[in-house]
Amino acid sequence: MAELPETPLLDELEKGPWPSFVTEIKQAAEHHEEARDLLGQLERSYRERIGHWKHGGIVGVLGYGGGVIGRYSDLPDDFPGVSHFHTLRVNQPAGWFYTSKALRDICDIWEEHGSGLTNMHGSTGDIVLLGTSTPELEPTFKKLTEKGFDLGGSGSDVRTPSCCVGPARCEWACYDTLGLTYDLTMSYQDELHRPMFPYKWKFKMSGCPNDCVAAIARSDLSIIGTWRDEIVKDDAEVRKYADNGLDIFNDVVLNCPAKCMKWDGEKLEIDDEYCRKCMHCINAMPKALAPGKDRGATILIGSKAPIVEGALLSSVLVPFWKPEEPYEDLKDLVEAIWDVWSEEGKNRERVGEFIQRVGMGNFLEAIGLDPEPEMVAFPRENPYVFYDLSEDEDEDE
Amino acid sequence: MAELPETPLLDELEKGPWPSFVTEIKQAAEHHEEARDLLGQLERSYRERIGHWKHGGIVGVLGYGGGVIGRYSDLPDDFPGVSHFHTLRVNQPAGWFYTSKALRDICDIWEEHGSGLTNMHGSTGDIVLLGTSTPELEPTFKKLTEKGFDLGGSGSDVRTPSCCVGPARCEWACYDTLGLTYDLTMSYQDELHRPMFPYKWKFKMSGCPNDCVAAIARSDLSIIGTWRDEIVKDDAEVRKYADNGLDIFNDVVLNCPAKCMKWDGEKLEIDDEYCRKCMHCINAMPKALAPGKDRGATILIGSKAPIVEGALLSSVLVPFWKPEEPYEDLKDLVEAIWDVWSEEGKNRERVGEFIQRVGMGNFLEAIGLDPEPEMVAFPRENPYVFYDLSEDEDEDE
Amino acid sequence: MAEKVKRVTDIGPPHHDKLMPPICKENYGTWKYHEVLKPGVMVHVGATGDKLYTVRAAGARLVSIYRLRQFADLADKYCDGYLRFTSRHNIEFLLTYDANIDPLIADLAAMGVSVGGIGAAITSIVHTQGWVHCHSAATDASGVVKAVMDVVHPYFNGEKKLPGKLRIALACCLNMCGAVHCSDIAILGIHRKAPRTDHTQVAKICEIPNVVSACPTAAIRPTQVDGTPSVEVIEEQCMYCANCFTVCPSMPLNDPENDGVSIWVGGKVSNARSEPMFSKLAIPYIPNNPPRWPEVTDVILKLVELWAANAKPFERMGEWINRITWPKFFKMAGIEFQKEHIDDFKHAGLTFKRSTQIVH
Amino acid sequence: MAEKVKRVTDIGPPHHDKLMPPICKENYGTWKYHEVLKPGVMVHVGATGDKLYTVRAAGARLVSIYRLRQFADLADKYCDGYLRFTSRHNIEFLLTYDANIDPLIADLAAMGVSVGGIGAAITSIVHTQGWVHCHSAATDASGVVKAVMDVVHPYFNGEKKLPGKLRIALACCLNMCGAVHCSDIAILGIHRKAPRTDHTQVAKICEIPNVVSACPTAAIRPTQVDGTPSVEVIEEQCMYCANCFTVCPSMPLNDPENDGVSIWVGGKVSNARSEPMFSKLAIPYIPNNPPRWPEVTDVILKLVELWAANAKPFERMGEWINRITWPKFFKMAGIEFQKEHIDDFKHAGLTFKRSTQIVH
Ligand code: SRM
Ligand code: SRM
Ligand code: SRM
Ligand code: SRM
Ligand code: SF4
Ligand code: SF4
Ligand code: SF4
Ligand code: SF4
Ligand code: SF4
Ligand code: SF4
Ligand code: SF4
Ligand code: SF4
Repeated sequence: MAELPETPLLDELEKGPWPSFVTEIKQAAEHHEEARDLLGQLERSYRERIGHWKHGGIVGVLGYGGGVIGRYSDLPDDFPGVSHFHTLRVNQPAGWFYTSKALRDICDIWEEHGSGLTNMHGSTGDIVLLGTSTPELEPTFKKLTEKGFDLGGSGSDVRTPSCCVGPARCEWACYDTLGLTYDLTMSYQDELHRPMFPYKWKFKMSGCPNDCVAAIARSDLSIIGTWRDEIVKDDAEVRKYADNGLDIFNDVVLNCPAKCMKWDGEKLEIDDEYCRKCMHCINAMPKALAPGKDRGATILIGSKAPIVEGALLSSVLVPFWKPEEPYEDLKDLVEAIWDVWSEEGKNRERVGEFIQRVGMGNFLEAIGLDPEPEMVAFPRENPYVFYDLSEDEDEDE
Repeated sequence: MAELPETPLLDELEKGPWPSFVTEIKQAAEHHEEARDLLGQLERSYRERIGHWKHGGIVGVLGYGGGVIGRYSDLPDDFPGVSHFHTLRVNQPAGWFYTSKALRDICDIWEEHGSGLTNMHGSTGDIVLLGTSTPELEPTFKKLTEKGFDLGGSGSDVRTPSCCVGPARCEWACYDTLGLTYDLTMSYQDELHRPMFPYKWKFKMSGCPNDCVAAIARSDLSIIGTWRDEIVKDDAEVRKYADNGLDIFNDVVLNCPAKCMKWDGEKLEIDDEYCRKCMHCINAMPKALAPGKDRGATILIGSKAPIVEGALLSSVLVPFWKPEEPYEDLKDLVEAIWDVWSEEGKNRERVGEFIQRVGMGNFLEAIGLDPEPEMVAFPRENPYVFYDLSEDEDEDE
Repeated sequence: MAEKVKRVTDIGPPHHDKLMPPICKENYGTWKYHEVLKPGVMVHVGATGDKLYTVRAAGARLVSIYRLRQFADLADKYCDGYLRFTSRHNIEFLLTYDANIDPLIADLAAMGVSVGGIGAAITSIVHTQGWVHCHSAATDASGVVKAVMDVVHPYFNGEKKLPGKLRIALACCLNMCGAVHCSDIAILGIHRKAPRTDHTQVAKICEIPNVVSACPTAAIRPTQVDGTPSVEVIEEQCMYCANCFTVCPSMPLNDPENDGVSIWVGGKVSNARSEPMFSKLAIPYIPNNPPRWPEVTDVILKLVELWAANAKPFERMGEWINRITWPKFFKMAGIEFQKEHIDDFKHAGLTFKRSTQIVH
Repeated sequence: MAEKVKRVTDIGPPHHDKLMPPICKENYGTWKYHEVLKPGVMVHVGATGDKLYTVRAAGARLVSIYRLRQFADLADKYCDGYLRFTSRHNIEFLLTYDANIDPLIADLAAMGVSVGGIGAAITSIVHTQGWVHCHSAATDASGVVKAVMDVVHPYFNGEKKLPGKLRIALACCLNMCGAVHCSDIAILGIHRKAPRTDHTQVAKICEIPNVVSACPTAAIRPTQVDGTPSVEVIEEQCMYCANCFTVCPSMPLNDPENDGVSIWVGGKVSNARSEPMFSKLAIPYIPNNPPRWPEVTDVILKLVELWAANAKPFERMGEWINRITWPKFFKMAGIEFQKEHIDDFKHAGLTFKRSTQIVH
């Protein structure tokens, strides 16, 4: 291999306590021309303060419409190692669990076929294999499937669903986030690999309202655990927290958004009838409090980044859902939504934008859900109501 | 006079403890044909569940473009007394103060020239003289001016400014609401009487953030008293409130939106640096607390009812203004706004809608005010920023 | 022109100084505090110890000059001739001698006028013209107001207690002259059928471009009917705001079968505790049922009682609902949640529930 | 077609059951509670008393396979071969034997990898590709992230304490792949010049109607240039979102002089206490200053310190600012408020201050 290029600017980023991506690239550059030329081109970007990638072309593996992001250098003569520098998105295991063996499998494949660089993980959640050339795509894919891995999504398809660690390691998981994630990923392999929608579709699963995968902010369907009975409370443990210095009144009671708690210095009272299941009191006292026993999830719809109509947070679609394998009710709902959105959605219109355009009431009618007050933060403030007189007449009969 | 018509439906509204407008109309009907036929037509409306007025025509007094609302019955043959039934809007005295003499002056004029019916007052604040015929308009106007009264606004003009009772009877008035109201009314007589704007313009003045004339909800320019130093506090009186049963912690401290108060059962502490001047603690303990001594007003702009673009609340334009006669700074501001809005506003576009259409930043530039963080509840959430590179270059120099 | 010169114009209203009791002038801007003495009666105390007693009497707002003269008489008898009206159309007698309070109240009672509305109470209803004077009205104003005030009267005169102030307002059409958009409880007259266009008249009386641009939902298009220019209303896009009618008399919407009122809750104006809030839709439609609108008075009384029983001290209707959440309010009030409750106008997306904070 | 049949496709990922440590399977869904033992180390306790220790190691996210193999070795050495990654790209070693904790941490330290990020701490920065892989980037991602994490490192490894969690995210362009729109502090790459249209290419490579409709502000119009169909950008209406570039490579915006980053604050995702919130604009523009973006790291450190010094326990950045109000925040942070801070997009009116509740 040729020597590493001079990178005085990037070298600055090897200093300091945080792990350095420059060190990582250099490590890979010892063995991979792609990584070496990436280093060179990146130094150039740092000097010129501009990226040196061309707008991606369409590349991929046979029969799949997504999963590979095509990328080409605009300085191919200077940096031939990155003249092609495509990325493969690979479905991560639910909860990002690995054995050392599985991890090594991936490393071995990528040592042979790519730059030796990865993102663990991409911000959708995939294993991102960073940079290879077109001829390497099929062989990489073949090796991946041999080891039990498959590609993720890109383009107007379902993206790899992702979830929080949930019941595997968290006492607050209100449903099986990993199980549902795996099930949806397997059920929608076709939709994942073969773009068929107006735009992308993301599923994210969090086990409780803490929402440790940021589902409410970045998934078209956000399934977030919750409960509907009383918080489980151990009074003795509450007192221990107080004894150990937790200021229960100021830091817990006053932070309750429902203002439904009382603390007299001895006993904590929670008026569960008004509790909003926000998690705060439980977060503050994990040994003393826990979500109730009647657990399930809230299903929310429509979050996304700003392009085109502005960023959205997901909003409530099903206030409380009891997840039960094989989740047929959820899949019926999802498919009803996909039908309507595929039929009526505009090109590059995410489902959240679609709902805003057609109106939530109309959308609910189209997918066959009844309006519920939990779907809105508050009822309309403007008097511009479309009255459906036919209904009134029905009632009169 | 003819007998009163049969009004079996309206008669029902003479029952019950609240003063009855039907009784009022009957009282007037004893002496006024207009009132008698109003009674008849109204009974008909009650029977048929529909109003019987035609879309108003343009009537008025000489040289004025507003102040009279033309109104004609659509049943003139049945109810000739209301075939014309125009209303005069009359500037109320600031704070709605009257001597018995002034009140009788108005009664006498309206006994001679109208239906004998009034609204004390209309919801903009005017004295509303309810119902007369076209030939009576000039004579009524003449008599009114003889007694020192003048017409209010209607159409695309300034409407009669109105204000809370303020310093005349309220300990919380942070500026002279009545003085400013009178001054603005007098300064803008021309704009009040001769429509010249894209649409109507309302001024409302409240002496403190309790906003007893609902200025923030229904005036294009809302001037609401406030202060910027410490709340004046009498600790002994605070303790008396506690002794007399006020739950200072729950009902005062916990209701403070700034969460800037402390109560240890003995002494109330207020961290004025964070106080939002909401008035709540003062309202709860008027003998113990009072607005600070550095008093003035916040100027807000743009509230209105829903037509066309949806209802608006006024929003902050000048966070803190020191009102000083003759209020030239305020008038300069108002006139700058009128210039821009008259020039660029669309027909029937209230100033609040206008600002939303052109953008607050552009509006501020046009009227020559600097942006201040108090003008927004929070800065923008979307990244769709129009960067003004010329400024940057200025800074670089 | 000669005529014009002689006429007195642009004189504005009389200066308030001439109409204000001397005690107000003397203590102008230096009042110290006030206390509520009993329902409808309060005292303001000045820096020098001066005391001004206010007796607030129920105002019907639509008053005859004969009634006004009675008030003037009472002012002369008890208040040196001074009185005022409030921003919500009540009458305030301004007394300096406290012994006059009870006789005044007795005289008012004899006239059928009660006192109240001060402090944590219901005061009179800000409202509009209705069938008494306006061409736009989808309901009457004064009649509904009278019927409602009759049922909530114990909350006006202090017979029954409340946690805080509660403001009711009524507007007889979407123009909302009663500014009902920020009231604890609002009653709003509504149409529910698209305008009936008189195609023979439109071009004659109205400016077609103005009519087209008046429509908030772009439901109006220029068209030709029998060779005459007119406008066409796309009925599915019309939400009956009547703004077209405001600019064009040939497009009336009034309709006895389908007009009625809607009920809105949770708005406020003051900046105390919480910021001002708009009212929100509670009940999309109640038919007009004159003379006493029993369905309306029932539901309002129920809402007042629900709030009174559940709110904390000082908590306004909207503050209470925000604390318990809207779904809980719908359940407690027994109101069915319908498609109409979901906003679908310009900023609708911002009303969607973007959180899992739900009271299950 | 024969080819296609032979290929294995649509198999999805390996099932997590095969990759999870036995203790996780045995206690699946029955964990009782957890405790933070020290910075970067926590224990989860199961119903039966089982204990699972987690050591969280700093993740650069852009990692080479050589580093991954080192992690695999450590997992073999201390964790029976089990490890996981977090939703914010850290590495979690899953131990059942507490005596292994300190040796593991020592080995990590020797590799230059610190542990931390658990509890009231700053954890790693969710971010994107930047100049490493994306054609759209207005700034680099990994470099800025490394520079920022270096300065806030004492808040990662527990040397310095914080009132609550603080999440930083970075996206290198308005596509916001880092989903920075709900972060306590967000760093967002921005362009500031309208696209440079290559008129000879547009019609060849792009679909003009798609290009026109891609623009959120309707700044793009179809046109003809030298007889070829192309598009015209009305520069005053362009806010540089690059959405046109996404659908049409002939409209690049990258520009070394004018690209840079903006800083946003006060967003959150969790439903704890307050509902999820969007981040808001704090600093409209900081030029790209590689390799270490000192202006960016300075301001972020300052914001973190300001919040740390003033927030109450548990109070996230946005919750703290909401309590003290935004104007106060601008004052305390010494940030000049400019026109850019005022929203002028679709729902702008709802961001105006519609109350007198002001901290003067
Ligand atoms: C690789 C990744 C960033 C990363 O470094 O982690 C990424 C990279 C790109 N994203 Fe993304 N997005 C990635 C996660 C996201 C996320 C976060 C998420 O999924 O949780 C978002 C925000 C959430 C959302 O979906 O709204 C996101 C919102 C976008 C958007 C804006 C979509 C919108 O509706 O607003 C675009 C633009 C587009 O689709 O044309 C985009 C487009 C792109 C493209 C394909 C560029 C383009 O214009 O076509 C980027 C390719 C970069 C490259 O060269 O590799 N990317 N993108 C992430 C995927 C890795 C993975 O599969 O795990
Ligand atoms: C008389 C009065 C109602 C009352 O009974 O008190 C009234 C009556 C009318 N208003 Fe009003 N408005 C009255 C106060 C208001 C208020 C309240 C206020 O001023 O505080 C508002 C809401 C605040 C605002 O200005 O937005 C109000 C908002 C409207 C609107 C909607 C304006 C908008 O921008 O949304 C219209 C429609 C229009 O202007 O075409 C309107 C139009 C009308 C018209 C002229 C009807 C029309 O379509 O042309 C009504 C004449 C009724 C009649 O026959 O007498 N009126 N109008 C009030 C004036 C009395 C007075 O001068 O004191
Ligand atoms: C007389 C009047 C002003 C005027 O110039 O006419 C007035 C007078 C007073 N108001 Fe008011 N307010 C008056 C309309 C209003 C309005 C406007 C409205 O209702 O349309 C508001 C805003 C209502 C809203 O928020 O929707 C208003 C919100 C307040 C508040 C804040 C209440 C709250 O907690 O939100 C206070 C403070 C309090 O009551 O503790 C207040 C307090 C007061 C005090 C105590 C001020 C004082 O120290 O003198 C006065 C008598 C108390 C009372 O009525 O309870 N006044 N007050 C108005 C009487 C109307 C009536 O006949 O009932
Ligand atoms: C490991 C991880 C889930 C995963 O599947 O990977 C995780 C794990 C835990 N989270 Fe989380 N959270 C994880 C990302 C998140 C995210 C997502 C994000 O940051 O993008 C959030 C939402 C952040 C936001 O609101 O912007 C998140 C918001 C929380 C909260 C709510 C904090 C708050 O007060 O707002 C808690 C409760 C707490 O900390 O008291 C929590 C609590 C926890 C607990 C204590 C749950 C438990 O009992 O096991 C876990 C360890 C504590 C810790 O890190 O402090 N976790 N947590 C993620 C670790 C990321 C990292 O490497 O640092
Ligand atoms: S979202 Fe809830 S269940 Fe999932 S890891 Fe976070 S705290 Fe645990
Ligand atoms: S979970 Fe949240 S809303 Fe429920 S009691 Fe605890 S702090 Fe209050
Ligand atoms: S607004 Fe303030 S100053 Fe005016 S009357 Fe009401 S409480 Fe007094
Ligand atoms: S005026 Fe309002 S914000 Fe200020 S201390 Fe009193 S209650 Fe708090
Ligand atoms: S609210 Fe409508 S109907 Fe009532 S007075 Fe105003 S314009 Fe007329
Ligand atoms: S009533 Fe309103 S929505 Fe209907 S056509 Fe007329 S202006 Fe348009
Ligand atoms: S945020 Fe923009 S520049 Fe960064 S990876 Fe995503 S699309 Fe590319
Ligand atoms: S950069 Fe955005 S705003 Fe500018 S022309 Fe392109 S799409 Fe429109």
